Amino acid sequence: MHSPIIWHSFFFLLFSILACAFAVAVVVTTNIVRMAFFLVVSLGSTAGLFFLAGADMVGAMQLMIYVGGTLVLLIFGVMLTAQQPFVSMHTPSGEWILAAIVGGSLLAVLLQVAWSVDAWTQGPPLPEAAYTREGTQGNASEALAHDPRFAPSQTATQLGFGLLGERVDQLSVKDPESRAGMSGYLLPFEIVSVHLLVVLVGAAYLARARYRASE
Amino acid sequence: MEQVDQLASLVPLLLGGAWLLPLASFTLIFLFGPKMGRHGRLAAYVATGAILGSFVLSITSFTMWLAQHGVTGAPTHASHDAESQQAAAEKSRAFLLEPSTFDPAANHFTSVAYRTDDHHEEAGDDADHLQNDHHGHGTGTSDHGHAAHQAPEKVVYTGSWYPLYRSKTLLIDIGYYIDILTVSIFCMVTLIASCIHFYSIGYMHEELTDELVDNECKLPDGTSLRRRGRFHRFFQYLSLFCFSMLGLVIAGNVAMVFVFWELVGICSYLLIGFYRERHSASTAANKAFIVNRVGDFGMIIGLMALWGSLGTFAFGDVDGRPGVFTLVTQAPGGIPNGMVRLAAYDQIEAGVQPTDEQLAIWREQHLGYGLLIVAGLGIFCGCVGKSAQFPLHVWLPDAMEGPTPVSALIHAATMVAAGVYLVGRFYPVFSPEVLLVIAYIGAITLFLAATIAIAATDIKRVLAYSTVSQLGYMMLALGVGGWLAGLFHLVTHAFFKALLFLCSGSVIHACHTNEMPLMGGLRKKMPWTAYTMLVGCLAISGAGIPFVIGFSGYYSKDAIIAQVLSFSRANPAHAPLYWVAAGGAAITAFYMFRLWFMTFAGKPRDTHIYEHAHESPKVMYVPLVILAIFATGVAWRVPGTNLSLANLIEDGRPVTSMTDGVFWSSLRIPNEHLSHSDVGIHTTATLVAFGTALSGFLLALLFYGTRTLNAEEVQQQFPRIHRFLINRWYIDDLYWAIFVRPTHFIAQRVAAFDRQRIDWFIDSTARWVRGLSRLDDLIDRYVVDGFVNLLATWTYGIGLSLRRVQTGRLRQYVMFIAVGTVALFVLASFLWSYAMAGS
Amino acid sequence: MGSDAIVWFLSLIVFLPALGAAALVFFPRDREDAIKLFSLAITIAVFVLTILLIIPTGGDGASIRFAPHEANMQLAFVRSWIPSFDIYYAMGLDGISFPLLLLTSSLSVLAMWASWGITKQIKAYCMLFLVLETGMLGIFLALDFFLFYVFWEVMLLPMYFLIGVWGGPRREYAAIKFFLYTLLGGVLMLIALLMLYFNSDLTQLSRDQLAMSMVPEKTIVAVEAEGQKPPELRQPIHTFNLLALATLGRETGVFDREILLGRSIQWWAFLLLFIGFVIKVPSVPVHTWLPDAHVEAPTPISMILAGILLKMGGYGILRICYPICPDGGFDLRWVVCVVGAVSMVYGAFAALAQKDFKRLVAYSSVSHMGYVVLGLGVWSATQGNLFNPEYWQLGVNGAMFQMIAHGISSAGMFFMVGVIYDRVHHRNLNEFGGLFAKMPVYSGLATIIFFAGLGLPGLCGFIGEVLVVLSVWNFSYALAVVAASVVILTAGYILWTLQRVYLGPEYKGPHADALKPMTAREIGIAVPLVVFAILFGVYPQAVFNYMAPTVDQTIEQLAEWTRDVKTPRLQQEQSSEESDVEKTASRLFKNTPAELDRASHRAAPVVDVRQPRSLQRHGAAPLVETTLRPIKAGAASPDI
Amino acid sequence: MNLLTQPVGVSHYLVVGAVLFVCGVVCMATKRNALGVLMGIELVLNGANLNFIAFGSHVLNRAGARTLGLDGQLIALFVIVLAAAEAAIALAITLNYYNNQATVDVDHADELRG
Repeated sequence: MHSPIIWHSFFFLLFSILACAFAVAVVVTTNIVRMAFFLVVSLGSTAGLFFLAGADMVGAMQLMIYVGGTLVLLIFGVMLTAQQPFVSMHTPSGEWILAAIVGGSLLAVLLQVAWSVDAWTQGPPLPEAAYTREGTQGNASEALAHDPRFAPSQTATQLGFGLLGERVDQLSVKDPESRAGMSGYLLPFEIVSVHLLVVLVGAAYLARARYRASE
Repeated sequence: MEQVDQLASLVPLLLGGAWLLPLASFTLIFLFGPKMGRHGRLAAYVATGAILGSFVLSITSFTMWLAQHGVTGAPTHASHDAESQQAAAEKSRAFLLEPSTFDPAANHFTSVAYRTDDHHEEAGDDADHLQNDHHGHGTGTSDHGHAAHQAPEKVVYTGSWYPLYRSKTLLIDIGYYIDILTVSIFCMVTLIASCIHFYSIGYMHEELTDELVDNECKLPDGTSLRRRGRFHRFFQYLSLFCFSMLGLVIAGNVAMVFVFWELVGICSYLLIGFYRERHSASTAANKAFIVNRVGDFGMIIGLMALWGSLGTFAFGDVDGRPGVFTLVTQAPGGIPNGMVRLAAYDQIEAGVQPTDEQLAIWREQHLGYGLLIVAGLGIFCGCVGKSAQFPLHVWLPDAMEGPTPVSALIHAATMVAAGVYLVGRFYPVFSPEVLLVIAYIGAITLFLAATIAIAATDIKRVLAYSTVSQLGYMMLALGVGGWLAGLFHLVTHAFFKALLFLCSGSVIHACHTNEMPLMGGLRKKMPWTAYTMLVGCLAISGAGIPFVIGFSGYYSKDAIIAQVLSFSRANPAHAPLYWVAAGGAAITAFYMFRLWFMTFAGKPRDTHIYEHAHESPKVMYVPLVILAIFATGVAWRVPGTNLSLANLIEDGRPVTSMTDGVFWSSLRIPNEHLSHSDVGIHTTATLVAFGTALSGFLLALLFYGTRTLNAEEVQQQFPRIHRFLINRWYIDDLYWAIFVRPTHFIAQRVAAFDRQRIDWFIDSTARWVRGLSRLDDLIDRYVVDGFVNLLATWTYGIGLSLRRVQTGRLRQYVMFIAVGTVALFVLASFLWSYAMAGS
Repeated sequence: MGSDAIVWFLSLIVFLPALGAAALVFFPRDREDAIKLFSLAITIAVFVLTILLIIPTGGDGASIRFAPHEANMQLAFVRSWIPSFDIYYAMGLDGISFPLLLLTSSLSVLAMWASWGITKQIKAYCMLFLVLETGMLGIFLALDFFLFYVFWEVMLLPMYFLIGVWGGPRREYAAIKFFLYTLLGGVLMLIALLMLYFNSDLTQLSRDQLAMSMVPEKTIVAVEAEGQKPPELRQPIHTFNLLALATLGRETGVFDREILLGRSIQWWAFLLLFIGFVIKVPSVPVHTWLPDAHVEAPTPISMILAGILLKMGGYGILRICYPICPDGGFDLRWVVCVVGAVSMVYGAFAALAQKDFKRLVAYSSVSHMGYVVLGLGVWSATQGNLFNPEYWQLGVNGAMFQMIAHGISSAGMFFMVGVIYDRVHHRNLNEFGGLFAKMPVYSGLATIIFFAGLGLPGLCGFIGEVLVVLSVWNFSYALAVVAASVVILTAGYILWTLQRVYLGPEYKGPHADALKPMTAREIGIAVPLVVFAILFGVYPQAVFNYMAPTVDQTIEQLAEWTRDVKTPRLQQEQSSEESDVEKTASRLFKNTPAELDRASHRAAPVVDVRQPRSLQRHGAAPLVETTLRPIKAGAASPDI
Repeated sequence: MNLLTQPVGVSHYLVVGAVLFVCGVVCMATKRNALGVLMGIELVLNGANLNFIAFGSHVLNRAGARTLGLDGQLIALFVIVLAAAEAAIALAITLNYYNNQATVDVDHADELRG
């Protein structure tokens, strides 16, 4: 039985390696500017993983908010605080080792958990038609066209409605009881929006230049 | 009949008045004494007036009594006289009818209702109040009417004035029991007391000053004591005494007797200790009271035995409640049901029902007789104390520390005779065994005191021992069944002994000394005193012409010796009593004339004293003369009538039911009439009494009158006996050694026990507790607190170490979070696997 | 129950002194005269209030008056206080408490007046004194056991301070001794109180009994409701009501449960209460606080202590011990009597040996209060006496009278000692003498008071002593003789004291010039005491009219109880013992018929109850006798 | 096992999330620069987000399996937004801190040390 290369998996590997590698880079780098850069890459790769998981809207948000917003904010912070450029703050190597041990054990735990459920270890199989004898093609691509992995996902609308209090994705559920708890996220949305506002105001307040006030 | 009715309420009223007058006088002097004239002179008139008033009232009631009842005279020689029997029967009929003669409107009627009411239990309190609200009224009752076949009816008025304690059936009250004996004694006491009051006005005049020098009381610096006079106090105490003494005589029950018993005791105490600055006086006063209390201790036991078994103290029947006499004399064998019941306590407790048959069975076993004896002996114990009988006679000689009129009144005539009076009064309750004890006590006392009197030189002490000795005579007489003889002697003795004491007081007043060896020849200086005293001596010696006439003492002593003789014939084993009585008569005559000769006859032995001696003032010797007259003739029969002292007393004779001993079945108390009617006994006794007295007189004459014999030689020949007598048989020393010192020793031990043992225990407990608490404190501080502190320190340390964890370092926190998470995971997985394995 | 007027009146009597004490707070410290006068006025006011109770007022039935010749509780009321624990504010008077109430209020006046000589901390003194008076009055009025206990403790603390602050040189020692002794008693009482409370059950009583016991209507309703329930659901209703407890103790068996050493609740409660009260009396061997407390206490406090505080012991025994725990009282009657008799003798001996005037008087108190205990304890209403209660009534009446009399005479004696101590500042008996010459009025009054203590007829001491002594004979001959013998010792120590102090040629001690005659104030204090000593001695009915009906009723109930309850119970016990004996005997001799026969023959005298006990004792074969339980002391007859 | 030929499952995502998460944690634990710590936080949040997305994805789960569905994405959205907010406020704090202390070394910010 010949298994064709699943491109979805390929991209997953690509993005995940990128994300992980740069995340590690973020960790190991001492230069704050580089860290910021590596982080951008890592977060961008993560956005790619979001796309691969069918969460196009979230991926987009990831790119927009994180890469376009948060990181800019961070870089501003770097610039504002780094009076001497490229300040490095040395971390004692003992702490590194300690952190490594702790991080390693945490990782071990998490990985064990990640692989502890059989249902999670494999994604939905390809359609039967995709598995052909070696050399036989045609049918397979056709079959793959119907695979949800490759189908474009359109979640923006659903999310928008969800945030407005309507779960259009759940329309198929007939049972009213099951639907009862799915009445959308309008309230959290509102809360979050207000929260954001508050945060912004607060941030502005906190970060305002002190000497001005004193003058 | 109408007169009877009146008398029943009138006599108690009169005698009650006579009784209370001295109390009024006492109260007056107590409150206003110092303000009564200069130095309280008027107090004497108040007191004297009061006692005179009492005397008048007593005489009045006496006369009324005679007018009403006459003298039945169970005469000494004609007790079986048909005429008198008839008279007695008539009278008894009168008394049996008496209740119906009461005016229905009068309150007495209620009491009659009581008499019909058998046990008086249901009578209810309201009626009782009614009855008792009328003090001073009494009922004439016949004491033991059912025993009338034994003797003629006796006239008695009983009643209750007011209660001290009352419950449903028990009653302790102030009441009266008046028979002819009471009235006679009232007259005797008030008469003598009046004389002595007058006498005292003279005798005590030294006290009428602001500064009196008491030569017998030396201060530590050698000077004599100077003090204010206390004239009014003396009369105040005398009045109180008269009140108490009369109360004792009129008393209607033993409890009341006891009350006044104590009161005369305290008067005696106050008067003996009148010269309170003198240590000897106050000690003698204490001694008198405490020794009397020893007797009272026995008396209380007797009272308890009576009270616990009979539930009454009353002599006669009051308001229908049977008195002690009725209960005893009417009970078969003399043992009242109450006593039987109490003696059978154990068996009743065990469930035996005290039915009449059962009581009879018990009575057969003499159950309760012991109680009767205890009651009798107990009461007699009190009399022993008060009448200075043998074991308790020691106080009376010391009591001579008091002023002489006091000695005369209290310690010769009245109070000390109260014991004899009580024995006489309580006669029906004494069982033969008790009477025998009384007789022996009397005999011992008589002999002992007489011997001591021989050797004594203090004029008052001789008289004191003489008194003790004579009281012994009376007790002996009562003990051998001579009820009449004893009480007869009581009255005659009261007169001549009061006379003798007053005479000695007159001498002391003149000589300022008590010592007879310093006197002599005084009859020339003070003839009134000397010859009145001679009368007294003759009377006490029982002088008289046999079978014809004699001084009062002749009759009474005769009666006593006759009865003792009769007794010793009936009980040959007890013949020593007779010898003692006869011998005592000789000794009496000897020491009395020794006294008279030493004092009044011969040559003056101390010229200084003789020079200063003088006859007493009139106010003193007039009473002597009055008393001398009575001492001479009080026992004489009023010519042409039945009226004589003996007959009067005979009228008051109580009914006795017991003549034979139970425990000593050979013991027999002879009937007193026997000694009078039996010519053999009577004549023998008269001759013996006369002979012994004469021999005593002759001996005294030889020793001290003519000085033919030398008394000093005799003393030197028998020094031991002399010392023995001078030291009063060493009885005081003995008592000191076996009673007083051990008591003090025990007291010291007890007090020491308190301090050294109980308090020691308490204190050492306290110390222990303190020690423990100190230990506890240490434990607390070092163990408990240590532990707590350790915990706290640990906690603090842990906190500190944890504080170090709280480094404030952000990165470490992150590390902790991570480590914690991992640890949670590991833990959870462990638990999970366990849970899985378990399921 | 009880009208509001009564509530207010009695509460006013009790709490007026406390209010006065509170008011004293506002007095400036240096206005000493004002403080004293105010305190005196308060005590007088209380006295007047109590006197109002005996003054007959018109025919108005609603008037507040204590009637003589009346046995039951009068002027009683019950008000709710702490309902959750069945504690009531209940007060009332009967013949037992009323004379003591009068004694308290009158002695308080005299003692307050006697306090003029106090110079230290007047304000505090007066306040404590008044609080003390509240405690004392409350004790005599309380009808609720808990209330009683509260007053008992209220009284304790002021006394502690009054001795401990205003006392003599060894005051701290004396005060702490007093305090600890009394507290011990209080604790024992508390134990007994709780024991009785938790075992009491009002549902056992009938409606009439409840009403008689002054149980409030509400509680009666509750009790009846409880009675409606099925038996297994019934809950006991506890009570602190003294009258109800007494009814329970007498009429029901709620206190008969055995708890310890085979003894019943009653027995233990009686023992604990008796110890508690007898400490207060005080009797040998728990008396040693008294001499120290008296010697150290200031004169007025000695008066209060001897005159009133000691009476609470006797009052408690009569009011609480006997009515509530008759069974214990019956079983322990010998203990009570022996304690009383021993105290009489012991106190008299100890007094004889004293050199300190005040100590002597203190020991005389021990001796005199011994009469009280003895009189209360002579339970002669037994079958052997045909259940005749009269001799016991006599004893109890005598004991109660003795309490009054002793209250007068001992207070007087202490005052007399105080008068002389104020002048010469010593109390050594051997250093007095000749006071009659220097202070005639004082000496005369003192002599009368001491004669009252001596038990002289015509003075108050006589009646009580004689009644008590007379009552003992039917209980026990031996104790009677012991009791009677005390008269000798009493005469000894009192007369000897009089001789050493008042008689003699001259004063031998220091400060001779200070011997001034009595002041008018002192005479004013002494004369009422003397007058009452004489009045009660001459006319004891003045007291008995109020007292005797209640006492008689109480004792009659106990005598009935003896007849109806106790004697059958004793007989039952005895018969069960007998069957035990038979069993034992047959077990011992079961070998041969001959031996069996002999055994029953030997045992026969023991078994036959109709034989006199003395016969039983001698007739029983030794072997059998050793197997027998010795004849119970309670059932044994007094030996002649 | 060839990763390329196997369909990607939730676990794969979880592994990536874990790695990110741990990196973030380690980053937080080791960086003394406050901004570095912030970046660690971002990483941690991203790791978490990845998990939400994975659990909510219909792509990674087999048909019929219960998933978070759209909820996962919504929560991820919120996380992103809140992360942004957090970043803003954290930066503000950092700036403030910097203004006061003239450094952004978190090890110097130990005034709350116990």
